[in-house]
Amino acid sequence: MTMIGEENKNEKKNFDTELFCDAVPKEVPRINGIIQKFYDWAQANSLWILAFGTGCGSIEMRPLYTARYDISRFGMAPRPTPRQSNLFIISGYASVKTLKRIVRSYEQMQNPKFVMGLGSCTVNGGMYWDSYNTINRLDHYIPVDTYVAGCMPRPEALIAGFEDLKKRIKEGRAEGANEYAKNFEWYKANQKKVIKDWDMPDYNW
Amino acid sequence: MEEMIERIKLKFNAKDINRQKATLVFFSVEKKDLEACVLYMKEFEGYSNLTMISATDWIETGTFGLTYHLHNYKNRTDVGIKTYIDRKNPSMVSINTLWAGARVFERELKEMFGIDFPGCPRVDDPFALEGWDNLPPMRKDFDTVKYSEETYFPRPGRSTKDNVTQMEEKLYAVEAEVKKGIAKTVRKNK
Amino acid sequence: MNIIFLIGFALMITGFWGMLTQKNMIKIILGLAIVETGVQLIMVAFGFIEGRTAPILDSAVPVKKAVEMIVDPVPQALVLTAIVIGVAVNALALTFIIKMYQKKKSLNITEYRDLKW
Amino acid sequence: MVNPIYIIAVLLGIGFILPLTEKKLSKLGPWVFYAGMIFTALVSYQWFRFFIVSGGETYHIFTAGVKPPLSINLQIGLFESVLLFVTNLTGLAGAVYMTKQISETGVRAMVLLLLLLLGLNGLILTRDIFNLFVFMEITAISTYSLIGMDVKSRSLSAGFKYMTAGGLASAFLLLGIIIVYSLTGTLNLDGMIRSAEGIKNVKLLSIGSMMILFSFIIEAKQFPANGWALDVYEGTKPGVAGLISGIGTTAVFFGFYKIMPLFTNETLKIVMWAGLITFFFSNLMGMKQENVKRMLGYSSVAQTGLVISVSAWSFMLGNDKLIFPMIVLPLLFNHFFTKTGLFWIAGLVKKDTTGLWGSITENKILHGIFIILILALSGFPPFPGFWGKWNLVLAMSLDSNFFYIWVLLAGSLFEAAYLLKWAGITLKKDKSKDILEYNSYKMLALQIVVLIFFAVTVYYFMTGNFDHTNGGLHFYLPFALGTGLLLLPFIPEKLKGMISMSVIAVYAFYFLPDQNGIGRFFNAMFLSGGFFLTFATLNRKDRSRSFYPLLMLMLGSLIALVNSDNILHFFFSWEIMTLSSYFLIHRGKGSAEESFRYVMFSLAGAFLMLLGFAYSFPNLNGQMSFGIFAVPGQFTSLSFILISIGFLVKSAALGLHLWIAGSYAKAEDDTSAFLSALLSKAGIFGFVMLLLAMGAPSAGKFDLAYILSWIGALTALIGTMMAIYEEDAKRLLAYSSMGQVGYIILGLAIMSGLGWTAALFQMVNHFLIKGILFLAIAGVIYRTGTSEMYKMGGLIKKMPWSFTAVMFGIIAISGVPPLTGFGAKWLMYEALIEKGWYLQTGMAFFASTVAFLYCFRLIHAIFLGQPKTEFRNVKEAPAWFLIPQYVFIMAIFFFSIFPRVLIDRISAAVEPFFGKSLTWDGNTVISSLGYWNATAVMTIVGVVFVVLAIGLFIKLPKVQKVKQFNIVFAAERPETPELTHFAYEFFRPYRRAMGWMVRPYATRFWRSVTESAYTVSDALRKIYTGNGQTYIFHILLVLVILFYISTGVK
Amino acid sequence: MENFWTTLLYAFISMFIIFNYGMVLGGVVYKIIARVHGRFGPPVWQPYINLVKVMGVRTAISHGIMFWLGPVFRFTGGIGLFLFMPVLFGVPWMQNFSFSGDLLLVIYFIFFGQLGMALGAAESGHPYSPMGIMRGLSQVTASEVPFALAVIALAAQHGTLSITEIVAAQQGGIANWNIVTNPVATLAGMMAFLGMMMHAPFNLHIAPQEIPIGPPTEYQSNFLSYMQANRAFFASAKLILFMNLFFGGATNIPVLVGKTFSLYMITVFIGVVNPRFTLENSIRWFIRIPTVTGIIAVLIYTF
Repeated sequence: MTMIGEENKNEKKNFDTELFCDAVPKEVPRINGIIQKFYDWAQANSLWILAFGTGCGSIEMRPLYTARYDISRFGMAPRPTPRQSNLFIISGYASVKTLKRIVRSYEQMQNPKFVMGLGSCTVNGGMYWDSYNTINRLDHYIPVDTYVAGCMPRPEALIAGFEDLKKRIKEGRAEGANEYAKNFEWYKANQKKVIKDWDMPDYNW
Repeated sequence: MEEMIERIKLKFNAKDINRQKATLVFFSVEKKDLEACVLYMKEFEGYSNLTMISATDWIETGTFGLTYHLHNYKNRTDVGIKTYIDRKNPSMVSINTLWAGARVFERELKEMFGIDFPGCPRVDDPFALEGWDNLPPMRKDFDTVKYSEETYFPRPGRSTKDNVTQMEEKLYAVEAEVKKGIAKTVRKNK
Repeated sequence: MNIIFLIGFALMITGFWGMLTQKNMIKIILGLAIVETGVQLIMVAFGFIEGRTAPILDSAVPVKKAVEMIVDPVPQALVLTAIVIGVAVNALALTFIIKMYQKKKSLNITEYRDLKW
Repeated sequence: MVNPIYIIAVLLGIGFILPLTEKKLSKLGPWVFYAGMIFTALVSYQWFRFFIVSGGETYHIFTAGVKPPLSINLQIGLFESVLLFVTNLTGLAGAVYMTKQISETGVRAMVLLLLLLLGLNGLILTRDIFNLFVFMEITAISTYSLIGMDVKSRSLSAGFKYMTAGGLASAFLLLGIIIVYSLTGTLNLDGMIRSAEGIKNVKLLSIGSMMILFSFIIEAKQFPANGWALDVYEGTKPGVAGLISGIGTTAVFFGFYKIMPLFTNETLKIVMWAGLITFFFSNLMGMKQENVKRMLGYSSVAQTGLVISVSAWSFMLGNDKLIFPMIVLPLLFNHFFTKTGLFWIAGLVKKDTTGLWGSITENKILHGIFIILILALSGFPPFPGFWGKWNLVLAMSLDSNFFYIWVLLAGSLFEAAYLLKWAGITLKKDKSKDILEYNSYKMLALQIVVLIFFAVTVYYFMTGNFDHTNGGLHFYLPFALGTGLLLLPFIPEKLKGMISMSVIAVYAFYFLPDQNGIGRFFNAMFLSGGFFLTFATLNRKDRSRSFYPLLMLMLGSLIALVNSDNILHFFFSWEIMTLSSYFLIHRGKGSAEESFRYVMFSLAGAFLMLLGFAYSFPNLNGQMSFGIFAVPGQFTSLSFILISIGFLVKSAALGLHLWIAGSYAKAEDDTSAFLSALLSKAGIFGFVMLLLAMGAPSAGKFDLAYILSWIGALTALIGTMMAIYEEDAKRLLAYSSMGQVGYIILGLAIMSGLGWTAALFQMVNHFLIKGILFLAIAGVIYRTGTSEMYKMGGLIKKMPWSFTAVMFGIIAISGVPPLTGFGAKWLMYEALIEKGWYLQTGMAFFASTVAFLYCFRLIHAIFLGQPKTEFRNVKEAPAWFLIPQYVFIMAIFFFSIFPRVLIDRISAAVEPFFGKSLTWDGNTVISSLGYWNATAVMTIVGVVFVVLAIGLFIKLPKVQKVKQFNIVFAAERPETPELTHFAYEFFRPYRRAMGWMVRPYATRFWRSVTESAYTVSDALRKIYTGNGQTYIFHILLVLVILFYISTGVK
Repeated sequence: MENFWTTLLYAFISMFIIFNYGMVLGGVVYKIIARVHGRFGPPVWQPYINLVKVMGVRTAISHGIMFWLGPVFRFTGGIGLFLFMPVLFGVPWMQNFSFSGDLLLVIYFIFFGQLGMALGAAESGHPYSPMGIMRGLSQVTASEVPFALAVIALAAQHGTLSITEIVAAQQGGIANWNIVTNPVATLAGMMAFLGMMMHAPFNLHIAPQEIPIGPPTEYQSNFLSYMQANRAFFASAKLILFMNLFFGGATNIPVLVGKTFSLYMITVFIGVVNPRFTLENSIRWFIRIPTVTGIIAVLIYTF
């Protein structure tokens, strides 16, 4: 005999379509030509980092803003809202609980958006490879443009990673957002496999 | 301290007295005596602070060992009160009425070991894991490697580079040999 | 004549004293009656003229000389009326007291204080 | 003509026959009784008609065929006939009222009633002092018996107390009579009065008259020798109490009145002040009273005191022939009918406590009568009491007796306080059911009395001292409309609303073009506002018959106020306006306390205004035109201050603003718009008239206009400050209204052409904006059912039209260009800087920036932010609300683009008084300091805005529309809209920083004032201990005091 | 208004100039702040890159029509504020549309953009937006008081509210500037200026650590580009206003640049070395020292 509360729990939708937009993302094709190049150049030279320290690596990001490393030289700056940032640095191990937030924040960023995996944990789980709640490969959940390996990588390595990312952006290869939209179902399946209490729409606008 | 141990022995039939330090002692009591013992320690012996509740999975004996760590602010001493509960149907009396802070520990134990604490508010809510639907992960019969490999898309070609091994094999090979030899000699002499 | 005035005033004062000090309602009404008596006495005294007779037209007072012989008749008429009215009022008051006594079995005026403020 | 002596004869005769023939004619008895009653009424009517219609001479009746002093004579003149008629008719009504009692007790009650009537008739008619005494005693004895007739402990003890008092009174009356007789040698009143002048033994005479005075003071229940009277009123059956209070008091008063010429001026002075003191203290003590009958008793005693006081004063002036019909009679009639009626209503209601009278509304007619009587008793127009008090105040001011007016008005205020509180309770439905003891005889009697009262009211209204020099129709029409609607209860409500609107339209069409000057602005505003806001009321679903009549009365009184030619018109309209708005506010849910506060503040203000009028009234030798203010008098500045306070109350100036938030918030939603948009302008109009007539006098070193400017600036600032902390949308708007009106006052206080232009511009602006905002909020509340802002949120999606209206409203109110609000601000600052009032400018500026805070909060908390789940299905506000809003918005836009249309007209109206202050260069208005081209501003802003909007529109064709929870919530998802919508205590940090400005100093002050008034009231009434002996002591104490005063005066 | 098209053309020219000036000014300020911190800092043209980047964003989301119109209001407010002000004294092509109104118009028009932006941001439903707006508006109310008092003092001093005339009165050397002729008012005005520029210590409304960036939390893409472009106009317009009011205005562009730049540097330097005020602190500060200064300034002309 099932209890009434449980019945309702089963029937309950995990999100309310009145409260959440349930549209799926679309690919926005690149406009070929000089304008796109110009925009790419601007994107590369104005990387705004989403200020979201997901793991232990975020402590390595602080020196970036200091006088010693000063990433503002490259037009980079921390930005407190994903709406306005275009670079998401996953700084270290991502537990399942954090992954949910990572996905949400990632989806809230606007289309040309870049992800940098920081540290070994994002590559293959690092020292947490056999943990029961830490993901191993970040690129199965969101598209990653650059990995900076190490445990932890030094700021110099990060800057090198930025340079690499900028190169990719300028070459037009950093199309993570479109990739995500293209392989949306695959990503969602992977995400839903680990995130058990999925209480949000498929795409968090 | 010693008088206190004597009293405990008398009152609750405390066993396995393990005096780790001058200020730290462990002992175990029966499951049914635990609440009374903790209450006694709190009210009469001055152990007013619940530092934490820890659990150990004694899979061999089929029990969970619970340890209630209490601290006395007056004479700066700690006690660990152990008790053993059945692993098949793990359930323990909740002490959240004595310390509101116990709720957090009990919630965590419920999630990680599956030990139930009837009467503890929100004990069934997820603590650190969201939507966990497997065996409680801290139990010894939960195979975390297998789970991780099944769930988290392990990246092939992964190899472990332990720092100690690395140093012994590559950087300081000679010193490592010497160290091994010394160790061998010592073992022989023993 | 002044004596009469004085007696009248004395009666009035007595009456007031009675009304103010006695708790018994009957005594209060008696005090009122005494005041009235005093007033009536004073009224008669006002009408009195030295050496004249009562204003009754009989053999002793011929009609033609009546004006010179009798005292002022008006106050006496007034007093008569006043007495009648006073009696009526007192009688009514006493009936009230009887009825009140039947209700509360008390003649003490301080007992009848359910209407106030 | 039937000789009035037959009245006495017939009454006496029937009184004797009835008990004698009780057994034989038991069936016929009541018929004979009523026939006798009707006979007396008819006879007195005959005389009444004779004097009123034919204007006959005073007629003397000599008994025994000889003239006084040898016989008793009766006199019947105009006043006697009027009183006789009224008394007998009411006596008849009383008999009808007590039909049940009569049929139960049989012949005894009939006899007593007949005797009572006989005594009263005699008291009115006789001219012989001893006869007076006899009739008084007859009255008294029959009254005692009537009181004791229902044999209960309460009534018996009351009767007993009455008897002791009455006995003492009669004793002293006799004493007085005999002393006076001994000096004058006659008992005839006229003879006594004639010969009293030549008497040498003045001391004895004064003692004698003092004795008579004393006994009448007791009989007329003057303070403090009146404890027994209050007990009688409380303890007796209401039927009898009504008769005692009404006709009994009237007859005793008239007896007193007849003796008054006997007294010297010094004695009269005592009477006058004693009466006034009675009036004041009785009303003060009545405030704390909760027993209906006892409360009416206090009121009755107070009114009698006033009437006696005024009569004494009239004899002091030697002007009694004029004052009696002008002041004494209206006051007396007012008291007579209202008190009789109210006592009789109390007889129809089972409950004795005022708080339990809520469901008297079950009977609409009874309730209507009740309300009318309460209003009449409180001295509201158009009832006789108003005329009496009005004439009294003006006459007193001519006599320079201002202290009297102060005390009189204070007492009136107390009286209004407890009466209106009582009325307020009955206007609210409560749970107590079945409190009415319906009885058709009683209703009939009540209706008779009320009908006569209506006749009297109509008489006084028609003969009221209106000075219709120009445009009487202007003045009457609005009232006629409201009253007319009130008298047409059967018409459907929607139709009533439409009638109202069409009448407003017609009125505007015919009368508005004739008008000119500043009044035209106000009229145009009131009429257009009335029209469109009434349109919004057509949305109402609940059907209450009184709404439209009250609304029309309020609008009508506003229009009449503007059209008033003299202070009487002005005050009359003002009172009607206060009253109708009080009832309108009272209609809202849970508004009893707030509306009471409103009406008390308004009344106090009105009374101060009346005082101000009184101080200025003597300036032109008794003319009532506004010219009195232009003549410099002795009290010009005092008068200005007092009148100003009256207007400041209406404008909710700082310190007098307590009523505003509550009453605006608790009034019905569509009514609030009227209150804020229109009613708040009444005070402004008052200021306009006052400042035009009086200029700005200075009191000592202080320039009053300067002080007024500070009041205005502080009101603007503090009102705004208070608005930002309110959670309730309507309270917020109410305080906003207060702040905006503060600006207007500030503008008027500048007393320059520019300042007045600014003030009037701001006024029009505020009228339009508050119309929009209150209507929009009304629409929102109508749909959501709450006025707490934080409970709403995100309604922009559901109510885009309302949102747009509110948005334009707040842009306009905050003074942001390009809408009209900026025009008002611009004019205001130019005027202030031109005047050199820099600090006020700074304060006004501060207020205007603070206004942004509440503006934003209003629109954010309601329309923006997170929509609530419970309001997911709300619809757009009804079109009834939206159409007027958009009409106002169009007006705002028109005035924003072409402010010249408005400013030119305002300047033209202001120019005659202050000269030219603005020049025009095309669309640019140029003042002495700066310039402003509204058209250009609007064009530039519009073009830039449109270009940019198009730019954004083109650039973003593929924007994803998202929903309310698609927000960046620190990587979490919001749990509930309630917790995500940031609206509750929105400006808490601001409050921490600036909260010291809005601590409730004024509230505390007024609370302590009212509390101390109630405490004094409670302490004072404790002298009435209920012990008969204490009352005797009071009586003798009064005797001693009187004795000392009358001998000490010598 | 003699020749409408000429006026329009001149307005466009001056808008173009001031836009670029504002952008570069922003870049320079970033550079200077970085230098104070001992960093190298972004390039001077970084604001342009940011603008291009934001314009190049491919997707956008909108919370509703008011959310959409918010930046439009904001930008209109910035451009309008600039257009209603005479930029260079005595230079006909830099008078913009200053014939539309005087100083009061300019002061009040500052609020236009802020109010519209507040409405737009509030529609996003994000709790930080109204929080930031609440802080911003609250602080504005406080900082406007000394500013208003300073303006009143100037109006009293010069007997006019026309900016052009106020500037005209200050011509002829530094001795005629209001900072010399009316130092108290200038002091009050400049203290208010700190608050109006909304730099540290008066930037609580965007406080990234507590309420991410306040009102514009939800804005992105082209909405953001409008707001960035507006910043160039709005900041320069405010600087020009203060320059005109207190520092003698400018007759040519180098003077304009020099004066406004120095003015901006005041806020930048103060901001760079000061921590952030809480809202209560900042309001209390404005209500105390600057307001009292302003009252003194006004009282000088009252008596």
